[in-house]
Amino acid sequence: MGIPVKLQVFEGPLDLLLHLIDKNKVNIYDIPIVEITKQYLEYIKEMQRQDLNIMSEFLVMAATLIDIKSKMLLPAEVNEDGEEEDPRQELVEKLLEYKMYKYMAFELKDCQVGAQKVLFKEPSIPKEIEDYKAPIDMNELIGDLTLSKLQTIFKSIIKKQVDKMDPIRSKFGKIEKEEISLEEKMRYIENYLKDHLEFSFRQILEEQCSKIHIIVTFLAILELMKTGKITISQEYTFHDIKIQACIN
Amino acid sequence: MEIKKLEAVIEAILFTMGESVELERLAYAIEQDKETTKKLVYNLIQKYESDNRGLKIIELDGAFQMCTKSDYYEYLIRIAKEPKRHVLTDVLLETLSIIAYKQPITKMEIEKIRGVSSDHAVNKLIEYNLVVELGRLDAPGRPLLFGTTEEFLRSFGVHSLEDLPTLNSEQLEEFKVQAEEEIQLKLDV
Amino acid sequence: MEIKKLEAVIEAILFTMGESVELERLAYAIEQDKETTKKLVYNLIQKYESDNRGLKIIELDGAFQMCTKSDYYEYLIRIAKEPKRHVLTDVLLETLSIIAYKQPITKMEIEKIRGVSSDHAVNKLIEYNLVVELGRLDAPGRPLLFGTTEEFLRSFGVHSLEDLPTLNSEQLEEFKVQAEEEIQLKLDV
Repeated sequence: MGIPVKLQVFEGPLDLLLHLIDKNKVNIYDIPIVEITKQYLEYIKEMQRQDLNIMSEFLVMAATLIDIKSKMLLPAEVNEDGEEEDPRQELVEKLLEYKMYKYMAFELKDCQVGAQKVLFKEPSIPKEIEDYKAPIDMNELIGDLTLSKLQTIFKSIIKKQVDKMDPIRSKFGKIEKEEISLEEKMRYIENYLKDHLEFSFRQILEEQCSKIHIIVTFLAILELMKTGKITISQEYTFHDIKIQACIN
Repeated sequence: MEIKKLEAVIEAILFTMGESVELERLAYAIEQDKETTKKLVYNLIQKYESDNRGLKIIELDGAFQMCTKSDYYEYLIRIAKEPKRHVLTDVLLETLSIIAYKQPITKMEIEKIRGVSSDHAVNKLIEYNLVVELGRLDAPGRPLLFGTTEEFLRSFGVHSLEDLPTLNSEQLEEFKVQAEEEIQLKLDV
Repeated sequence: MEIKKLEAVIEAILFTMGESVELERLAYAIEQDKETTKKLVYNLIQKYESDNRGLKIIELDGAFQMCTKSDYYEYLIRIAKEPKRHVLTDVLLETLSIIAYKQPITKMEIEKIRGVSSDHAVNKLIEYNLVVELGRLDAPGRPLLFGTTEEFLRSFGVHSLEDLPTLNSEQLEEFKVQAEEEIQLKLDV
């Protein structure tokens, strides 16, 4: 089924799903998960990827749908009461709850239309009355509040703020986006091999400056081995691994 | 003071204040207890209702406010200025309905129901004075709790939260029936 | 439209306009000629007079205005002078603590720390004379800066802002360490 060329804007993944269910005229309690997942994925493929935050929410739902789809292929799980569990159950409940609030929003809108026909009046309080300001009893207002209590409150707010930051990432001081492609790393290893016909795995890892470099280096070595560009050998378990260029 | 006069005082106060006045304040002004004051106000509301008046008194969560009857809006608007109103988009209405029915509610709970982050919507509703923070939840992270305001009641013509259109599981049942009917329709075609 | 209804419209118009409304405009609103309108308004004035109401309609040079009867003035003063109970809610306390320890501070900074717009809280604190505008920040938009008042210092028995117990960077470090430990704990579980 084709997706309309001009993309409708949806508020979120649930909104989009409800639209698809509606459009396909299927029962919300019996969602044809394969078809709906297919349409859902087609839709998000067309989505503009400008707003990563929004996109990620749609992607999470895509993952959920695919997960349900795969579970539907397996024999149904049985719960404590011996009933078969429908993998769609949780999603259906979420959709129904969301749909209910959407419906209530509609009802509220109706209330609003009626209420808007009512007019109020500006206060016309005589000036001398308006100018009168009731004194504020500071003792009553402050009550048993003390400076140290106020400070405790402040500390807990600041602590919450610190909690919000990712302590692991913020430890690096500056967050630099690092992109290392596998291709680049493979080229690097091939060049390395030109200078050293044989080198140790440990040696090349020591030259890597970050965790991500180490990981990609490891992947690059596996890839080069698979394509037959290098061979590796190890004398015994935990001994250093030797890497050699393949001489064809 | 006789009842007639007390009612007249209440009428004068509500007219002058323009805004909503809490029952306590009315009681204090007329030097009566809250019970008596409440009876007097309800009586007055009744009179306004039956007397073919152009005005009415509405109750907003234990406070009272005088306003015009909606029947005469068409005439009023010919010379009265149309009050400024915020246009609520579907997103805002949806978020507002979740807050109205589930208050006090955290932002995270709202987001769980909507499936999308709702920062912007919640902040807009706060800006429009329809939603207000109520305090913090006593749970890890102490998240903020949100609820609706008196302005919300006024804008939607309900006098208390209990007065909101009912939200019940029957509604869900109806969805179910609708869905089944749709299926049936499809099968019949 | 029947007479009763026309009177109701006039009542609603005079109420919502607040100020005086010329006969012509009233006539225009209810779609009647001036003579008829005048009769209707006089009729209404008569009713207000005899009905022991708290309101009256006065004529001012061919215009009409609704206002309270002067007999009730003392009650209006009473309601204005009614002592109010002021309380520092959690929301206010939080906002006050941020302003106290981070002053001078803009509203935006407060909102950044609290994670929610804090207009209402700041205004309330100003009303309670605990917080005051200090001037404007020399930055784009020239936002207002807020700080605590002398009243605040007096109430808490501190002589100057320097006497406020400070939250130093060591403490901040400590929070960070605590937060990290919590994360670590979570990872270990």
